[in-house]
Amino acid sequence: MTTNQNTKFLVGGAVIVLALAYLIYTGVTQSAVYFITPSELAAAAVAGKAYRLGGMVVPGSVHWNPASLDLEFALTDGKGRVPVRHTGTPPDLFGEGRGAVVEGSWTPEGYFKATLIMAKHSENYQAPHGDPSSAAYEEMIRALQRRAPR
Amino acid sequence: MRFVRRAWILAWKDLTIEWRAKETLNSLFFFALLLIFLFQFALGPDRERLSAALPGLLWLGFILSGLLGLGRTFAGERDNDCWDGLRLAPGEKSAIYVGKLAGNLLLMLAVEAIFLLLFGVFFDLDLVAALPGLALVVGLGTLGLAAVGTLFAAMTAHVRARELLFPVLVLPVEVPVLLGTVKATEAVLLGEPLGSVAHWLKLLAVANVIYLTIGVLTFDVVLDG
Amino acid sequence: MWFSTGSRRLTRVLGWLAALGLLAGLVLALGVAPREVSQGDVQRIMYLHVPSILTAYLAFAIVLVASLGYLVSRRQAWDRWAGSAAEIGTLFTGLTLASGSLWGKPTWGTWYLMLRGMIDEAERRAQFAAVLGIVAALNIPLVHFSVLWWRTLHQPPTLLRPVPAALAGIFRFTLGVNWVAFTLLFAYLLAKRIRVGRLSEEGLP
Amino acid sequence: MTPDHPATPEHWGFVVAAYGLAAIVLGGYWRRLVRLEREATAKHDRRPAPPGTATSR
Repeated sequence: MTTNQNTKFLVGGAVIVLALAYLIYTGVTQSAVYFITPSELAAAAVAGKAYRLGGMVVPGSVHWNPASLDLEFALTDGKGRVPVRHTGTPPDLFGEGRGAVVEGSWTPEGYFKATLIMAKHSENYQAPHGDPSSAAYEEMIRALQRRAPR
Repeated sequence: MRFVRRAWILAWKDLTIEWRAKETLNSLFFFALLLIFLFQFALGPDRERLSAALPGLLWLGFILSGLLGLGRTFAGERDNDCWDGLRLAPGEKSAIYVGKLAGNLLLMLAVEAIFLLLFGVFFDLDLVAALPGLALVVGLGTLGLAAVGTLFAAMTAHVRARELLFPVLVLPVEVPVLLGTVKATEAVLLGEPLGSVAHWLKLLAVANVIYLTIGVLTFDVVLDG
Repeated sequence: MWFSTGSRRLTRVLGWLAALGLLAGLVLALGVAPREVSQGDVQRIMYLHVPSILTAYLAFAIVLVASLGYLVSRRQAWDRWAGSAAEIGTLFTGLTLASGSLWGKPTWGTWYLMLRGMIDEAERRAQFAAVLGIVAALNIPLVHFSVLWWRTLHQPPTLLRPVPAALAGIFRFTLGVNWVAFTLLFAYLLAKRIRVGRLSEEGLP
Repeated sequence: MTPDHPATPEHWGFVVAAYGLAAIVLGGYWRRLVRLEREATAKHDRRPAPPGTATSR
């Protein structure tokens, strides 16, 4: 071990420790889930294009046929409303008045065909019951974008 | 400066050999073409399923072709009995690592560019719009793959069953790189801003810094073995 | 190195302490600790799961240090430490496989041992294992965050999430006792494994 | 797991299975170590130790 090599190892070790410390810092302060809102989709929907869409499941809009596994519901952010269709069983935490993020594409027939439904459970974004103000929806969208800390 | 020059000489040597024979590049090109046909057969004509699986497939192609190329990093030196030439080369041994890494990186990026082009044509991708983001993600991911691959290629060069051992060693290490690049590629292809995958880009950058540092620090040990 | 023949008694004491600790931990985990409200009795697996993974992390930290030690000093004893710790660390990660939520972590110990198995010459095996040990150990935080982020978007398994928020006193105490017991068990097994390696003299497989 | 899911016997089965498996794995490894140690000690003691083997290199 020459002094030259010692310096090399010291500098290298410091670089690695700093990089890992930065990663752990970043990991603790997590970033958001990205999706577009129903009103953003309604403003500029391109048929056939893939999107990730997030919003609240409109109460009373869910129709599920357990025989054919056809699921229909609508997502809203208070301003826009997008009809969504999906084939499959809804996830556990999926429900009316709760937040959901769906992946899929906008169809020429005028509905969103979801290939994946992600429902998140948190007390923070219960449905803005009886309060259709846009502020309440904005709060819910923000809660939905937040990554659940583990 | 001498370090950079040494690394450059080695990379230049490897690239010149490759340019004259085009051995690796040709076979990897056909391999890419073959993979694309296989993907299409395996997934059928269902466009939606294809578009959902696309980022994963793209990286599967990069990884498979990358592993083939990386495994041959030291094939020339080994087969032509030039290994001692590498070992006895004067100066910092890590210059050899950096040179080999640079050569691998250029070759892999070339193959990936062809791969992307074929993907764009076959699966009807809007590559132009996604290109800046895609270049960043692919560059970060490829560096992570090449940094570990070059180090492990030297390590397995003289081990029996190296063709088997090499991918078995590289792939588990690459789990974070793979998850990050697939997720980031997905976001870029969906037209999302890069900010939405900033945490993945940070992870990839940190991974690259760590892999490169370990490679530079331990390469002389690996070369002596 | 430290565990010479003279310290066999110390190893034995360590073994008894570990056994006592495990017994106490088991009684606390299955009997004393109350049923967790939101997850039910299945949460009791956490007292096994969390100490196992923490012990495995300790093992891999030892692999990292021992690998560095080998590269610097080239003493075979360091290699024995690295190989022994990796073997037992893999064992402990294997325990968490049963609850199945930490995939990706147990794999690396397996292939580290696989590389060791494939190289016959002792010195080269030690050198390569040291490099691999360093790469793999430093990769663990990267794997951790990537798997975590990957899963937070795709529904995480509801089962066996850590108890949310402030862990109540008795839960924390039970977890602590089990953690200490597992660490003692690890130290005992490691001492024994290193002794076996030194006695059989042909190094580690 | 939401609070409205009561603990069912299957949950206890799961817990017992996990602890049982751990006991089998750790116990098996321990017994293997003990056996290897006995064999190695026997072999070690049988032949006269060549100079320098007692201390590690």
